[in-house]
Amino acid sequence: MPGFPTAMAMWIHGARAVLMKELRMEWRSRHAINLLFMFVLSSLLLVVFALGTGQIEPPLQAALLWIVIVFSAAVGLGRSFLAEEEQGTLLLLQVNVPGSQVLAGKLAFNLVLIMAVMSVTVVAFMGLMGMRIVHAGLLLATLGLGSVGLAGATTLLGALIAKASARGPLLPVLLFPMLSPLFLSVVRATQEALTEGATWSGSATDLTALVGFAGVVNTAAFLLFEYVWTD
Amino acid sequence: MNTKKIVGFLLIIGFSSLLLLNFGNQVGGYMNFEEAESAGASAHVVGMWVEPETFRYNAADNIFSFRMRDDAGNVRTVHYANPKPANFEDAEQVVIEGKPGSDGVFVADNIIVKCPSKYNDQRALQQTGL
Amino acid sequence: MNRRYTLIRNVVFVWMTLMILGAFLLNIPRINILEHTARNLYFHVPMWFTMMAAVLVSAWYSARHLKTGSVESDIRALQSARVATLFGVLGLATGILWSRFTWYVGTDVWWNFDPRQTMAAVQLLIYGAYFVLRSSFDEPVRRGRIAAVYNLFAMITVPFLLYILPRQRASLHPGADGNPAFDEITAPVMRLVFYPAVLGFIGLFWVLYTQRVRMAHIKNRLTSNPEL
Amino acid sequence: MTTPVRSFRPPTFPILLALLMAAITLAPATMAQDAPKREGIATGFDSIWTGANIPTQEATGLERIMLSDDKILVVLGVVLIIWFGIIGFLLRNDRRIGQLERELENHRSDF
Repeated sequence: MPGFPTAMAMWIHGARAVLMKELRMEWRSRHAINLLFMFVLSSLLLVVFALGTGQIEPPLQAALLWIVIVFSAAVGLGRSFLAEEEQGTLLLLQVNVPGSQVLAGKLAFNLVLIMAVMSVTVVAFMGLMGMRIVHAGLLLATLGLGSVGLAGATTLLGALIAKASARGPLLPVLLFPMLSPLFLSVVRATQEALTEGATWSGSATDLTALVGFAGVVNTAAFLLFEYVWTD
Repeated sequence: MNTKKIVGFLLIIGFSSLLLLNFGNQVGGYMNFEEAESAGASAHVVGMWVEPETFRYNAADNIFSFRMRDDAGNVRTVHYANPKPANFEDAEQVVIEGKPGSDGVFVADNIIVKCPSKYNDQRALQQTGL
Repeated sequence: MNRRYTLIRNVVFVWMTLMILGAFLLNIPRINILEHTARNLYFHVPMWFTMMAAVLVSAWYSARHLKTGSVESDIRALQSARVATLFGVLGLATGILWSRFTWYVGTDVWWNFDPRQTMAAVQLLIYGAYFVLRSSFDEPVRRGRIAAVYNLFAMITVPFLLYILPRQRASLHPGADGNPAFDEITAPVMRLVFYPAVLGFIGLFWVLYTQRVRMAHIKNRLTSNPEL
Repeated sequence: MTTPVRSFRPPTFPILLALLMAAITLAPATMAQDAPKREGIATGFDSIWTGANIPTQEATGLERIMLSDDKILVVLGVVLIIWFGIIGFLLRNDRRIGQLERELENHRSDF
């Protein structure tokens, strides 16, 4: 029986192996990242067409920003477990790596993807819609906490739908009701970060709510994942 | 119940209780008159009509007007292009949706009368002898 | 037929009848704006209490199902969720009608995204997703397990809505900011009917739910598939 | 063994719903004429303001009906919604039981 530090190191090693494997696969095909980029760009284009180039108020900008992010997460992020199922590599993974390490690896990978999507979206919003960042630190904190919550929810739900026999657009249906609390806080904090006179204390409540949401969702994901994994 | 589950439940309870922290944020959707004026956009303003300066209705122009004080104490005249809403004088609070107009008048598109959601009433209680 | 079930069912029916009689015949204090609609307290509010009870029952049996894997627990979780949806829809519909002719008189507003309305709508969406998820599995064992995981996962986020939404919009419901809480405002005579009404509706939930569970059992016996 | 031929069964619930909708849409025409404002016990606490010179917004259509008689019709509406909800649920249960009975029939014929 290894001691706690050794067990911890082994756990991290396993999780990192899964993450590296995901990154390598992604690097070879660049499937998910291309999909996400195209999705973000085309939805942005639609938004710009629909609203014209006139000045858009920060509340609307914040809402649109997060709608684009959440929709692209729902479209592009459910794939990683699905791919295992389709390629028949699931059993191999099940035998070699314990469930929690698999979840940690996949979660980290999804986090990387979401952050990539976020940076693209924010830059595109600044360029195309004249979004002006007043409080960069607040915006970064909001995006970071939001992405952790988003990644936890999408990863577990992605694992759920990978088991379904009729998938269709199942992920958005499952994801959106769950994400509504996250969405409310995150849009409000972003709104604050985009308006004149933004302060940390103005969004303190929203940020703690986001920490709480991210923590609860990820804890629950780790608790529940073993039931999905050992099926 | 193994240790992992217990730790998980404690974490979930801990993170959930973060919600009870409130750093004095007000309800977001509402503004006071000054904020609405600086934003210049359509806004929700909560307040109370000012008692002595009673409301009046101009039937010719179909404009109902009253003086209203918001939470921050600003008083403005509000115009509403409809007859007096029902229940208006019973309101504990009024929520108006609209835009700041010219010369300090606030033009309301919609008035929601926030009434005492009471199932009890001192006056009525005495009358029914309860 | 189970004795206990029959007994409770009959008690619930008599109880509800008495409750409805009391709801309409007892004199209550009249208040501006509410007038007779104050009586809706006996019908609209218990819908939410009942839905909450049903949601808790559903979550409880989902957890049981994950622990033991028994078909019985899965059936109970699903049927409880179905009845919870029924009461949720009824609560929303009655609330829309009530608010339209009290708070929103003269404004043509039927739906105003009051925080409680939004909460209820999200809860119904979660159950909608739960049923959709169930329908996309062929194999009963896998279906039960995955659906239970989703049920619990989604349930955990609901308290967040409860706390975050009131910060986004003010509510006209009693107990919300600035409004008097239920305790201070309800006349004693109304409590006389209100508490029995809550009990009665929860009893009604139990009757409907038990009926569905029994049917699902029969279905499972006949086709080895409890899905009704 | 032949399975019993199902006779045509009208979809009960949709028909009930349609009848209800029809009743609701037709009701204003018939009820609006004879809904005089009764001097009820509650008049003293009524929502109609007696302070006079400012006209209250004229209640129209549905509101005229629902606000009459101290809004008791709103309570009626709420109770009816719950009642019809439960009826709908029971009717669906009935249909399920019918299906189960047919399945049971099929099982019997297998032996």
